[in-house]
Amino acid sequence: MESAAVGRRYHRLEVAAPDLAARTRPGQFYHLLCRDAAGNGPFLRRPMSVWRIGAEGRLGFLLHVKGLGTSALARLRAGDQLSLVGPLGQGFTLRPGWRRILILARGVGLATLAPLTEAAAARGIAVQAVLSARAPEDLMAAEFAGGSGAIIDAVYDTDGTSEPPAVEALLRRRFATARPDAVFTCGSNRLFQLLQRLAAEYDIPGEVALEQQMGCGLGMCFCCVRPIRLADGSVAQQRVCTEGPVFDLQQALAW
Amino acid sequence: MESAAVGRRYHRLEVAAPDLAARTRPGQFYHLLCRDAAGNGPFLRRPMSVWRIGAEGRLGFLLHVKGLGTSALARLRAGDQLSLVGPLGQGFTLRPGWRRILILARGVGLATLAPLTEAAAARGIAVQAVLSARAPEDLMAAEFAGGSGAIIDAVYDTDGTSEPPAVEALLRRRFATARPDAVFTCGSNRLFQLLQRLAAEYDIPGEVALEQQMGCGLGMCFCCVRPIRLADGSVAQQRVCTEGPVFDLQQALAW
Amino acid sequence: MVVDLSVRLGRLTLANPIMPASGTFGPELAQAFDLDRLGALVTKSITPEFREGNALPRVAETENGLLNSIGIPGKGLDHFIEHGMPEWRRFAAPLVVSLSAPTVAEFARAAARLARTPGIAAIEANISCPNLEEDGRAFAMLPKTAAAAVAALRRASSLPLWVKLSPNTGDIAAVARACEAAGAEVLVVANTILGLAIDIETGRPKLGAGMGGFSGPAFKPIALRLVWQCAQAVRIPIIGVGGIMNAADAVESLMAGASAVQVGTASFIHPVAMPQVLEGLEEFCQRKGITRIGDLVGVALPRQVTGMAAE
Amino acid sequence: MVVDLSVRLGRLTLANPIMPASGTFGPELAQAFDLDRLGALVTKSITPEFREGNALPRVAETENGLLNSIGIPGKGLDHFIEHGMPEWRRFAAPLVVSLSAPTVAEFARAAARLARTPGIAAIEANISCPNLEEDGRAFAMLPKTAAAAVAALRRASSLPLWVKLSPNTGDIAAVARACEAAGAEVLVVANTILGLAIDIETGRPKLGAGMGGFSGPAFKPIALRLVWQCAQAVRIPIIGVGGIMNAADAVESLMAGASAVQVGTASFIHPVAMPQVLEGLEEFCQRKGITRIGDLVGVALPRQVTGMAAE
Ligand SMILES: Cc1cc2nc3c(=O)[nH]c(=O)nc-3n(C[C@H](O)[C@H](O)[C@H](O)COP(=O)(O)OP(=O)(O)OC[C@H]3O[C@@H](n4cnc5c(N)ncnc54)[C@H](O)[C@@H]3O)c2cc1C
Ligand SMILES: Cc1cc2nc3c(=O)[nH]c(=O)nc-3n(C[C@H](O)[C@H](O)[C@H](O)COP(=O)(O)OP(=O)(O)OC[C@H]3O[C@@H](n4cnc5c(N)ncnc54)[C@H](O)[C@@H]3O)c2cc1C
Ligand SMILES: Cc1cc2nc3c(=O)[nH]c(=O)nc-3n(C[C@H](O)[C@H](O)[C@H](O)COP(=O)(O)O)c2cc1C
Ligand SMILES: Cc1cc2nc3c(=O)[nH]c(=O)nc-3n(C[C@H](O)[C@H](O)[C@H](O)COP(=O)(O)O)c2cc1C
Ligand code: FES
Ligand code: FES
Repeated sequence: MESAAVGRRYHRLEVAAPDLAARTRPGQFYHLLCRDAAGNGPFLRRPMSVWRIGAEGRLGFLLHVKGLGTSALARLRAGDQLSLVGPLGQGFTLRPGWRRILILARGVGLATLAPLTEAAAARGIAVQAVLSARAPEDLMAAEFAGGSGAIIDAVYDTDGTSEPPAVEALLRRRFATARPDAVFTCGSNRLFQLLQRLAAEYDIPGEVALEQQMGCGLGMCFCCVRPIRLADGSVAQQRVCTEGPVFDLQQALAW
Repeated sequence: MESAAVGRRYHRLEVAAPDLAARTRPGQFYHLLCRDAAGNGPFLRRPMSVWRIGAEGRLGFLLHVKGLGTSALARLRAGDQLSLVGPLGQGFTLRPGWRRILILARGVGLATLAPLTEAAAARGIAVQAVLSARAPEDLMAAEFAGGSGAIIDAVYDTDGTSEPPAVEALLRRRFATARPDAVFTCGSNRLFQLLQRLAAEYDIPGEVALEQQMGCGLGMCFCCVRPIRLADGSVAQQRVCTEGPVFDLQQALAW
Repeated sequence: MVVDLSVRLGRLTLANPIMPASGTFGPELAQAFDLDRLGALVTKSITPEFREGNALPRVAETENGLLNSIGIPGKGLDHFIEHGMPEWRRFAAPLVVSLSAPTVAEFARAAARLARTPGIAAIEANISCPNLEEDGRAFAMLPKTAAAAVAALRRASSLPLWVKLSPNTGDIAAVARACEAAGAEVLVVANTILGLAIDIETGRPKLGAGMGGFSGPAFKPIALRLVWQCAQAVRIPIIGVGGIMNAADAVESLMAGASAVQVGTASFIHPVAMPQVLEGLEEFCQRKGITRIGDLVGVALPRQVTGMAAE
Repeated sequence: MVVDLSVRLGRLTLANPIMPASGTFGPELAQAFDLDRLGALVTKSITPEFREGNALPRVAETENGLLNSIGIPGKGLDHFIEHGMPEWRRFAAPLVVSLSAPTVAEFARAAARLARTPGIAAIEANISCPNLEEDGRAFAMLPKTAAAAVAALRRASSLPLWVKLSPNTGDIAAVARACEAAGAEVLVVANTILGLAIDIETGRPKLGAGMGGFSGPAFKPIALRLVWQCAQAVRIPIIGVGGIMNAADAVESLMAGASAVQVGTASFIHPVAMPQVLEGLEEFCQRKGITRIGDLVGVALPRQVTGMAAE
């Protein structure tokens, strides 16, 4: 296990789990027992996106250290044990024939999208990314891009470039120049709504990874539902842990 | 704080607490929050007799490591904090004019009686002790006597010398030779009953330190009562934490 | 030493006393272990009609427990019989279908349907799910309403009838007796107790629905007490549910008078909790020289009121 | 920023909302802090006659809670008035005398005596202490029996009348309304809930009495729910009790609808818990810019049913 702080509010955790890593696809998550070496931590597990699927059989998570669970995880050190259940849920889709994708991520949402970037690069798909963060020190562009060679536009709250109208203008320019075959997003309701509208306008397919508090993480309890508009136009509660966390961009509803 | 194992089943814990040590009398106890450095331990505090009242302002406890509380305490290390409430309860009585006392202790009961031995020695009172233990390695004669110069008879389960008839014979010999002015006991119901009967026969005053599960340790909840025969012959429930833990030998009832 | 783990529950004999609690289990758990190791399988509660479920969030945690307000979402009985049953019939362990309905008539109709459906070992009537719109009221709150539901279910189907009670009643013993008299074969004790948690930063309840059902270790002393009260009130077997996380908890429930136990919330924390409880139970019996699990049942009950085996 | 911590409870105004829970407090605690910092002092329940109390052991712990079966031991009302009162009158904080009695008539007679005793600010009628000999039944189990006791107390004494409810009833809202109608000025919500723990090595209950009252953090979600239900059922003020260990817990109880809180089990773990809760409460208000503690009361209640101040 490797454990290290990333900036002021983030933490990365990498564990050796070759069997699991080999079976994990971008967009899937694990349900982690958040107990430090002394056994302290919250009662329930916490879902965490896979952020790195290492070729060397390592599985990486990137945490926004926020509450009981993430701070217990951030206290883990080399040699400690981590109980994980997974891989769980449906990952992102990369259709054959796609050449370019656009990714829009905010905050720790980039952790969920990072493996997609790597997978796209491995298939020769070019990645254009717009990353939104509070401030430059929170961006984690390296954590996002890894070795994928993704081209990144960074927008910040601190200079106003992350405001929806500014992001909309930026996205329209990228849609025009990069002409993505598909778009993907995670981490912000406002950005999701923006991307949903633009993708519909440009008629580009897309996916969004959603979050929801979980009980079992295995599809048994129906704690984790989100309203999803089905193909027939009706709205149904779908389980983020089972039917998700990745949903079609146009079928997901704002939260 | 100093923390060390004593034999296979015991543990001693010494803390620097000059103010408290100065106010503590033999037979009193502290209510300890049994939480290890990580905060793990049982919900309630545990009462622990004072085993050492160090001249250097140290307060010592001797634990029989048995369950949740004592094992959490045994995990404490130098530098860790211990939350203690005390000194609590009524200690032993040493009347002016007494020259010789006899102490009968079993197991960790000797922890409760050890400071009495030291106090007696400091007043020039001779201490004759009968210590009962499962086996020679469990006796802890040094932990009992400290620097008091007490004369010790050891009896063991392993060689049958701790059986009540054998102990009775031994006590009768010591009563005859050492002619104690008072007797004290702690740690065994069988030995308490034996000593109560002999002390009545020889007409020697005595005291016993009792145990009982506690809630508050402060006299507020009445969880910790034991039936005590009052001077008027009636039996009343008395609080071990407040009216005790030390009671008159003849007034206490077997448990 | 071989321990006889089998338990008799009314007309059914189960291979062992460990089974899941309704609503905390599904065929999905087969990813974690072989479900046929369980004494029985228990479905989430099925309602006659489609149900959307409650507002979000539906789950909140406390230091040692779980609050949920799922609201029995589901696609209804038809969908269950058509799509759910074939999935369950892949397993060999006896299948117990948990049934919930808003009225006595609908309960009876649904039970009659289940009785005509092959592959069902017993019905567990969930007459206890706190109905949040009625401030937590349920059939199991009163002896009279409980008995009415049970009697109708008894008439409607010949399947073994288990009845799941509520901890929110003021008189569990009276409800238990009423259910026994009305034809219940087994009592499942108990469903979640109503609880509340508030996010003090926002000043709003942590659950979208406000109150929710409280389960997990914090609930265990209450669940045990309910088992103990029911065991002294009725002669039919009891299944203990509530806060069972490990084998010691299961032993406690058996000693309080349960003939078998259900494990709920524990599976969320450790998906393999149930097989672990089973293994630990066997080890406990071996250590104590107990050859039949039934010998543990009710040993902690006051001697005078129990006719059960005691050490 | 100065926070107005005072609270109005019927005819009484207290300097702050923090006070001890009956049976977990005594003048002994003055060794730990200045008791006059508390909003009120609450005695352990006094019974008209001498009571021996229950079998031993009387206390057992769970992971996050406490089971007790003390049984209200005490030397009776005469002894209290003669020896207890002089001790209490050394303190300046308002004194609330908790009163318990086996019958309505004895309740009324004892209340009349207290009304003639100087130095008492209010009576807290403990109509909820689980009577273990009757399987946990108490006046507060049913609206009718609760109202009968409260009405008799109301007639017998003109002292402010607080009434302590039981979590073991199946319908706390109905009991609360019945008490309000019968003349209760303040509701104390709630006493301990019945629980059980078994020592699996011996196969015996951990408490000598078998069942006991469950308190502490594990009980908190249930206690909060009861406060929330009562706050929606009555207009008189509520005092929240159950599992309050720190200031955040106290805030949760106020937000659920309590006007003040009592701290019980916490004082066993940390004798200075009450002054710490008080300080933390003031800091919370300062951080949130809340100038009157009353502005927190009931903010988490559903908007439509409360007439209380909301953010
Ligand atoms: C599929 C999925 C993938 C996720 N991936 C990541 C990830 O890669 N990195 C990461 O840091 N976090 C991720 N999360 C969120 C993570 O599960 C935790 O919920 C979150 O980090 C807070 O946990 P905590 O225990 O630290 O805080 P808590 O003490 O539980 O909560 C802090 C605050 O966050 C809120 N909260 C808790 N859980 C959620 C949730 N699931 N959704 C929205 N709000 C919530 C609480 O209500 C509270 O207000 C993911 C969630 C899901 C569902
Ligand atoms: C006044 C007083 C002084 C004490 N002094 C000492 C001391 O110097 N050294 C020492 O090791 N212990 C002492 N004890 C006992 C101590 O308080 C603990 O109860 C005991 O060590 C077990 O605690 P535990 O948490 O390790 O075990 P637990 O997990 O609590 O219990 C293990 C077993 O012991 C039983 N038990 C718990 N507490 C008591 C009790 N008070 N009396 C009888 N049985 C109990 C439990 O029911 C259980 O069966 C004293 C008790 C009292 C009342
Ligand atoms: C998320 C969740 C959903 C539940 N759904 C149901 C249900 O559909 N039907 C039912 O009878 N009980 C339901 N229960 C109650 C459980 O079956 C069980 O009675 C309760 O959780 C106590 O057991 P535990 O502490 O082991 O979880 C549910 C419990 C939880 C936590
Ligand atoms: C040891 C103990 C004794 C109690 N005695 C009484 C009592 O005499 N009268 C009463 O009304 N409540 C009594 N209670 C209940 C408390 O006042 C309180 O309602 C309950 O413990 C819940 O609060 P807590 O979780 O803060 O302890 C007692 C509780 C405990 C733990
Ligand atoms: S978390 Fe249980 S169904 Fe998704
Ligand atoms: S432990 Fe509370 S009175 Fe003794």
